[in-house]
Amino acid sequence: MTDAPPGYGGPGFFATSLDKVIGIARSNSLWPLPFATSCCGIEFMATMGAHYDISRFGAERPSFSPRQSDVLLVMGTIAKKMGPVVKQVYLQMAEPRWVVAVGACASSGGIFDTYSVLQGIDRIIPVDVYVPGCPPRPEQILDGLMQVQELAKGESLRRRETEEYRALLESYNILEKNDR
Amino acid sequence: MEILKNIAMVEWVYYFFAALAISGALGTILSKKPMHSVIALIITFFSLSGIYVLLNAQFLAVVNIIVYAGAIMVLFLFVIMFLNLRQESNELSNTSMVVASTVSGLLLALMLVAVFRKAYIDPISPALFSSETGMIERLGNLLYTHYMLPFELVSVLFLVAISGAILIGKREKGGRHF
Amino acid sequence: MTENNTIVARTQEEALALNVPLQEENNYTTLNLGPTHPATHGIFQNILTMDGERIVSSEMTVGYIHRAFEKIAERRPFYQITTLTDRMNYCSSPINNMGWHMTVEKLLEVTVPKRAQYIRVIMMELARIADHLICSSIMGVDTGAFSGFLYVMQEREKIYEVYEEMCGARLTTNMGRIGGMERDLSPTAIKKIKDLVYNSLPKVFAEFEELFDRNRIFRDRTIGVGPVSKEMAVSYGFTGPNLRAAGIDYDVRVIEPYSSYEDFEFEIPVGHNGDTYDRYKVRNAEVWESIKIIRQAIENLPEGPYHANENHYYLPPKQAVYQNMEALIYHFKIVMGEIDAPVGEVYHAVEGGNGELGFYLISDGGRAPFRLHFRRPCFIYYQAYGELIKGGTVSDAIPIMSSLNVIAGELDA
Amino acid sequence: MIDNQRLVEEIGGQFGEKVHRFEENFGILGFSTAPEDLLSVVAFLKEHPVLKFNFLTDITGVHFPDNTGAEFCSVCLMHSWENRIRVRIKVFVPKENPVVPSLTPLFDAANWMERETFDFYGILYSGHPNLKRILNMDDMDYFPMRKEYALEDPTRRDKIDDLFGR
Amino acid sequence: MESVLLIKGIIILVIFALSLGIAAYETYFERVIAAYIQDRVGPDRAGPHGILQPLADAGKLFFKEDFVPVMADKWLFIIGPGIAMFTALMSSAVIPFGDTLKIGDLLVPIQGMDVNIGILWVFGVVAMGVYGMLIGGWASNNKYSLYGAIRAASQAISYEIALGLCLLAVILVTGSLSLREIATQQHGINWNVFYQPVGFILFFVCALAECNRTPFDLPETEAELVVGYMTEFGSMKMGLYMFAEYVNMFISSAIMASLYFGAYNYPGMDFVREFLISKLGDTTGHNLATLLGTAVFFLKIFMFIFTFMWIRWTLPRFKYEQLMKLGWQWMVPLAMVNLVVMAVATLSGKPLLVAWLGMGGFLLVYFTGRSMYEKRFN
Amino acid sequence: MLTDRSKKTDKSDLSVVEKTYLPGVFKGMAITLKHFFMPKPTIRYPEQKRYLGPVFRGHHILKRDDQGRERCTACGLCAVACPAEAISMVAAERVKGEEHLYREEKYAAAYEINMLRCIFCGLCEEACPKQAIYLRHDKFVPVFTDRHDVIYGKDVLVEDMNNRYNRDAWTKEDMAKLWEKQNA
Repeated sequence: MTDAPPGYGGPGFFATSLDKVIGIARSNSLWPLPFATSCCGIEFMATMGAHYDISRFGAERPSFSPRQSDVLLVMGTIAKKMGPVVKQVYLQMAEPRWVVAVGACASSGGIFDTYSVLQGIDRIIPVDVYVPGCPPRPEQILDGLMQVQELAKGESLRRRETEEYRALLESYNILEKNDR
Repeated sequence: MEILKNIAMVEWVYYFFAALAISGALGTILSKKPMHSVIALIITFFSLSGIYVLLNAQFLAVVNIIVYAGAIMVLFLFVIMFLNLRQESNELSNTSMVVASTVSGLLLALMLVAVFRKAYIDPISPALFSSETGMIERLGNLLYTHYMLPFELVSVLFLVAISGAILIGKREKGGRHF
Repeated sequence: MTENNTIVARTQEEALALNVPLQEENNYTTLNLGPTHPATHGIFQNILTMDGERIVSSEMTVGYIHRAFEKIAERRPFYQITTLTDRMNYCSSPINNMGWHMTVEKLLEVTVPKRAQYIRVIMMELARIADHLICSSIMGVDTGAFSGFLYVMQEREKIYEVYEEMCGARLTTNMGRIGGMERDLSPTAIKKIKDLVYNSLPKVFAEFEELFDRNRIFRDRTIGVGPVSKEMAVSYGFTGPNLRAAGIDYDVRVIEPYSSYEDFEFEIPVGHNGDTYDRYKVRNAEVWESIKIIRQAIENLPEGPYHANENHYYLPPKQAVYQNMEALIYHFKIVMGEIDAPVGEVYHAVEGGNGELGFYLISDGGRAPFRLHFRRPCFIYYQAYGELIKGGTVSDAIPIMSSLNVIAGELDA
Repeated sequence: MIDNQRLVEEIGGQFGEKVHRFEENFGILGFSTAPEDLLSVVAFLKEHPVLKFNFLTDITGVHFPDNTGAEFCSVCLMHSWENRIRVRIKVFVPKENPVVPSLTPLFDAANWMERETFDFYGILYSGHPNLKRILNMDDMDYFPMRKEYALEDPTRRDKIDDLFGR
Repeated sequence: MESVLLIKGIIILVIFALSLGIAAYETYFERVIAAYIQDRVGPDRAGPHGILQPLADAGKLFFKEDFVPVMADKWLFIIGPGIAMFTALMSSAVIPFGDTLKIGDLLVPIQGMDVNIGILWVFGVVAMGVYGMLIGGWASNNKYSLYGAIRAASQAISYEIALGLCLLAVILVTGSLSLREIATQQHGINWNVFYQPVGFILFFVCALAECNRTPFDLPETEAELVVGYMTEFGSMKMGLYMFAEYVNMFISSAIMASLYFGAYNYPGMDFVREFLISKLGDTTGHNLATLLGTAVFFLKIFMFIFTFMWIRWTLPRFKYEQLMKLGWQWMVPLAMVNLVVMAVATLSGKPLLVAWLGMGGFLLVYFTGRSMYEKRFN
Repeated sequence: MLTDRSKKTDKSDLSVVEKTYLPGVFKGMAITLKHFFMPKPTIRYPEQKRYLGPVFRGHHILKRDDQGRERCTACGLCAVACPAEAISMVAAERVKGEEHLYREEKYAAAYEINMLRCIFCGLCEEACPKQAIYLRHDKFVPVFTDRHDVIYGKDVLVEDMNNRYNRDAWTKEDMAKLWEKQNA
C-alpha cells in the first residue's frame, strides 16, 4: 500500500464517502417489518396500495422475519402483554435497525390510558421516529419512512459500535445479542 | 521434489479428488453429528464424480451425482431431519458395538485384499484408447445388446422394490400422517 | 407409524376409537403461530401441536391488544365513546359508531329523522363493503395471490374518500352524533358514492371475483376447509357472514330492523356447508347486496334535517352559541357530558361487519355509562377456531383464519 | 307471535318463585334467578319447543358496589331467532362467594364469554372447563373492571407526566 | 490452444457476470412488474425510475450486521447459502447462448463448455440445488425453516421426475444430450414446442416448481411459514438465497428457451446471416449474425422471466398435498404419455403430424371419458 | 329458514376442462395483464400531494380574529372534550393594554397539546364555543424524532397573521350553505 495523499487517507476521505454511499443505499432499501396490531395496520395496507405505493421508496418488501428487516414499524396499540414480544422482535433484528412508532397508540398510548396498555413503546425499545395521528394518514406514514431515510443517510457506518449507542441500548436494558 | 514436477496436471487433479474423497469418507464416520456425516458423504460422492470425469466417464459422473447426491442423500437428510438427531448418541461406548464394528471392518479389509491380489488391470495403451469409451452411446449399445438380460432383470427388481415401497408406505389406520 | 406390527394411538381420541393403548411418548412438534406471524393480521397466538404437517390441537391465546374499552367507557361521556367504538372494529368503524349512537338514542328516546337514517344506512353499508373487501382480498393474499388485494384496495380508497368528504378522517371516522350525523352528505360525497356504486366498484369487484371464484387452485384451498355445521355455528355463537355461510339466514338487519333497514330490498346470501369458500362467497355476495342497498338509499334519499332537533343532546350551531345564551348553556352542558340520561338498561344490536354487534348499556343517570358491554362478534366466534383447524394443515389454518375475519381490535376490546 | 307477556307466563309457570324481578327494558324482558337455578332455566328456554331460545347472545358481568350481599351480577342474554325475541337473565351473587354455574354444557360460546367475565370481575363459573384469564396477563392480581379500581392508578410509574401535556 | 482458452475464459466470465447481473436486475424487474400488475409504479426514487434499486439493496445487505443465531448450527448455517448460490451458478455453464464467434480462423461457440451430457449436467446441478435449502433450513434450528426446507426438498424431488420425463422426450427427438446439438436441430422455426406443446407446458410447470415460484412457492410461503427456510437468515446470507432463486429463474428460462423455443434460432435467420455476410464480409457478418441470435435468445429468456413474474403475481398457491397430487398424479403420467407419443412420432417419420394426433387424441379420449364418468356417477 | 329473503350462493362444480387449472390460470393472467397496461393512480407523495378533503382533521391551529387577537378564552371545554386528554391550558386574566392581543377578558397563558396523544377526532373543534381551535384541513402534523418535541405550545399553535389559515366554511352551517350554492 502506498501512502495516500494527506487528507485522503485513513478514516477520512474513503470512510466518509463509503459512509455516504452505504447510507444512501440503506435509505433506499429499508425493508419494513410491519408489526401491525390494529387500526394503523389497516392504514399501512393503504400505504402499500396503489395510491400511495410504499414501493417507490424501495420499501415494499415487507419481511416478516425480523432478521431481514431494517425498520420496525410498530403500528397499533401495544398492550403490556405484547410488550415482551415487541422487545423480542427488536432484539432479533440485525443492525442497523430503526424503529418507527406509527400512530398515537404506539407512540404514547393515545386515548388508551389504561391498566393494560403500554404508554408508548419507547418504554421498552428505543424509537427513532414517531408518527402522530390516529391512525396517521398514509402520507404521514410515508413521512415517517422518509424521516428514517434521512436518519439512514446521515448515519455513519460505525455508529452502531459507538459507546453512545451501547449506552442507549443499555438504558433500555438490552444487552448484547444474548437473546437472539 | 523432482518427482512432483513430473506429475502431470491430470494427476494433480486426481490426487486432489482422491484426497478429498478419503477425507470426506473419514468425515462421514468420524463426525458426531449425523447431519455433518451426510454432508461429508456428499463431498465424497462429488470427488468420486470428479475421478469419473478424469476417466472420461462423464455420464457415470453425472448420474452418480443425480442419483446418489441428488436423490438418495436428500432422502437421508430427510430422515435425519425428521428424527431430529441433534443430540449426540453415545452408542459407540457400548463394548459389543465396538467389537462388532472392529470385526466387520477387519473382514472387509480382508476381502478387499483378497480381491485386489487377484485383480488384473489392463495396461493403458494409447493406441487402443478411444475417447468414445464411457460415452453414452457406447453405454447404451452395450446395455441393450451384451447386457440385455441383466439390465432387464435389474429393472424388474426395481419395479418390485417400488411396489414393495408403496405397499410399506401405505398409510394404515391410526398411523402417522406425514 | 407402527411398531412391532401393533397399532399405537397417538391421541386420546384415537386410543378410544381404535381401542388400543395410548402411546405415552409422543413425537409431536409444537409450532408457535403468532403473535407476530404474518398471517395473523393482528395478534393472536396459536400454539399448534403438529403431527408432521397436520394440526393435532391448538391452544389459543388472545388479549395481546386488550385496551380496556369497557373500563374507559365507564368514565367517558356518551359522545366521547365514539372514539372508542371507532377503534374496535377498525375495518368498519362507521357501523360501530352508528350502532353506539342508536343505543344511546334508544336510551334517550331520541327519534332520528329519516334523512339521517338513510345517511347512516349508506355509511354503514359502505363500511360493510370496506370490511368485506379487506377480508375477501386478504384471503387472496393468504393463499398467495397478492394482486387482487390491491385492486380492491383502490375501491376501498374511494370509500375512504367518501368518509373524508363526510368527516375528515379515513378510518376512525367519528361521524355520527347523538340524534343524527355530524354533517350532511355533501354534493361531492353524493357524486362519489354514486360513482362508486354504479361505476367503479361493480366493475372492479366482478373482476376480483373472476380472479378467484372459478380458479381451481383457490377452490381447492378453500372448499371443504374448515366447515362449520349449523349446529356448531349456533352453539359457538356465530353470527354474521360466518353464520350465514353455514346456511342460516340470520341477519339483524332483517330480524330486528333498525335505522330504516325495513325500507330496502335486499337478499340474505347463505352458504352451503360453512366452509372457507362459503364464507368467502357469502361475503362477496353481501358486497353486491350492500351495493344494492346503497343504490336504493342514495336514489330515495329523503329531504329534511340530518339530525334530530334535540337541543339537549345535539350541539347547537356555532353561530347560535356565540349569540344566544340558551344555546351556549346547552353547548356547555353537552360538551361537559351533563345530559339528563334516564336510568335504564339497553341492549341494541346492529349487523356489524362480522355479525351481531351488541351494545349492552346500563345507565344510572350519570355522566358516563354505569356499565357498557360490547358484544363483539369476533371475540365470540374466534373460540371456535381451534376446533376448526383441528386435523387440517397449517396451509388450511391460514385461510380459515382469514375467512373468519377476526379483527384484533374487536376481539380483544 | 310470542310476546313478553307470554314469556312471563311460560317462565313463571315453570319455575314459579325461582324466577323473580321481571322487568321490561326497551322491549327486552329481563328477570333474575338464583345461581343454582340458572342452568335449568337456560336449558328450559333453550329446549322449549315453542320458545326456542336457541342462541346465547352474550354473557357479561356487572358490579354494583352498593348492592350489599349481591354485588356481582352475571347477565346472560338469549335470543330466539324464530320468534324474534330476546330475554335477559340476571344472576346476583355476593362479593364473598361469586359463584355462578357455567353455561358451557349448553353452549360452546359461553366458554370465552365466561372467561372474560371472570377476567374482568372475578366471577367464578363452576363447571367451566378452563377458567383462567383471557384478555389480561396471567399474573395480574386484581380484577380490573370492579368499580373499586379506578381507571388510572395515580401511583403508576409508566406515565410520564411531563410528556402528557397536562 | 492458448487463445481458445483465453476466449473461453472471457466467455465464462461474461456468462458469470451476466447471470449475476440479470439476477440482480430480476429483483428490480420483479418489483416493477409486480407494481405495474397491481396498478402501482414501483421503485422510482433510487435513481431514475428506481434503476439503482438492486445496487441499494446489495449495498444495504452487504453492510448489514451478519450474525448467526445462538441455537443454529454455525457451519452449516454459513455453508447453506453458499451451496445455494454455487449450484445455481454452475448450470449456466452448458447453456448455448449463441452460435459460433469467428475470431481469426477459430470458431468459438458462445457457451461455457460444450459437454456431450449437457442436459444431464443441468439436471444433476438442479438436483444438488436442494441442499442449499435443506441445510440452511435445518441449520437455523427454527421450525418454520425446517418445514420450509422439508417442503422444498420433497417438492424438488417430486417434480424432478416429471421434469426428467419431459427432458427424455426432447432427447428422444434430438438423439443427443448436448444442449448445443439440441439447439442446432431447432434451426429456423423448427422448434420443439411445436412438436410437444404438452411437454412444454409440463416442463414449464416443473420449472416453476423447481424455482419455488408461485403457485409452487410453498417452501417460502409468506403467509404460512414466514419466509420458510430463509427465516433466520439475514444480511447477505439471505441475499445469496434470494439471488440463487433469481439465478435459477434465469437458468431455467434459458433452458426452456433452448429446449423448446430454439435457443438462438429464429425464423429467417439464414437470410439475415447471408445478408449480413454479403454486406459486412465474412467475419463481421458472421459474428454479427451470431450476436443477433444471442440477442434473440435473451429476448426469449426475458419473455419467460416475465411470464414467471406474471404468474407469481396472479395465482394463489397450492397446498402441500395438492402440490404432491398434481406432481405425481397428473404431471408424471402425462409426461409419460408425452414420452410415448414422442417415441412413436419419432419412429413414424412424420413427427409433427403423429405427435399432434397422438397427444390430441389422448387428451380428447381422456376428457370425454372423464366427463362421461362424472356425469354418470355424480 | 328465518326469513324469506335468503339466497344460496353459487358453489357449482367445476367442469372437466376447468379442472385442468388452465382456464382459471389464463383468465387470471388476462386480468393481471390488463392491469399491467392500465394507467396508474399512484400519487407520488412528497412531490404530488393529494387533496385531503374539505374537512380533513389535521394540524391544530388557534385562530386569531381579523384584528389579530387571539380568540381563545381558556374556557377549557376542548380539554374536557378531548378523549385523549391531550390538551392542557393555563388561564390568565387579560390586563389593560392587552386588548389588541386577546379578544376576551380571559385568555390562555399557556396552551399545550400533546401531538402524540392526540387522536385527531375533531371533538375539540366542535366543543370550542369561541371558534378558536381548528384542525387544519390542509396540513398535518409532521413526524417527530424526539419525544420531547411532541408538546406543541402556543408558539406553534397560534395562527401566524402573515400566513393565515383559510378554509371554505368555518362551521357546518356555512358549509351547508356552500353546498346549496354549489347545487344551485
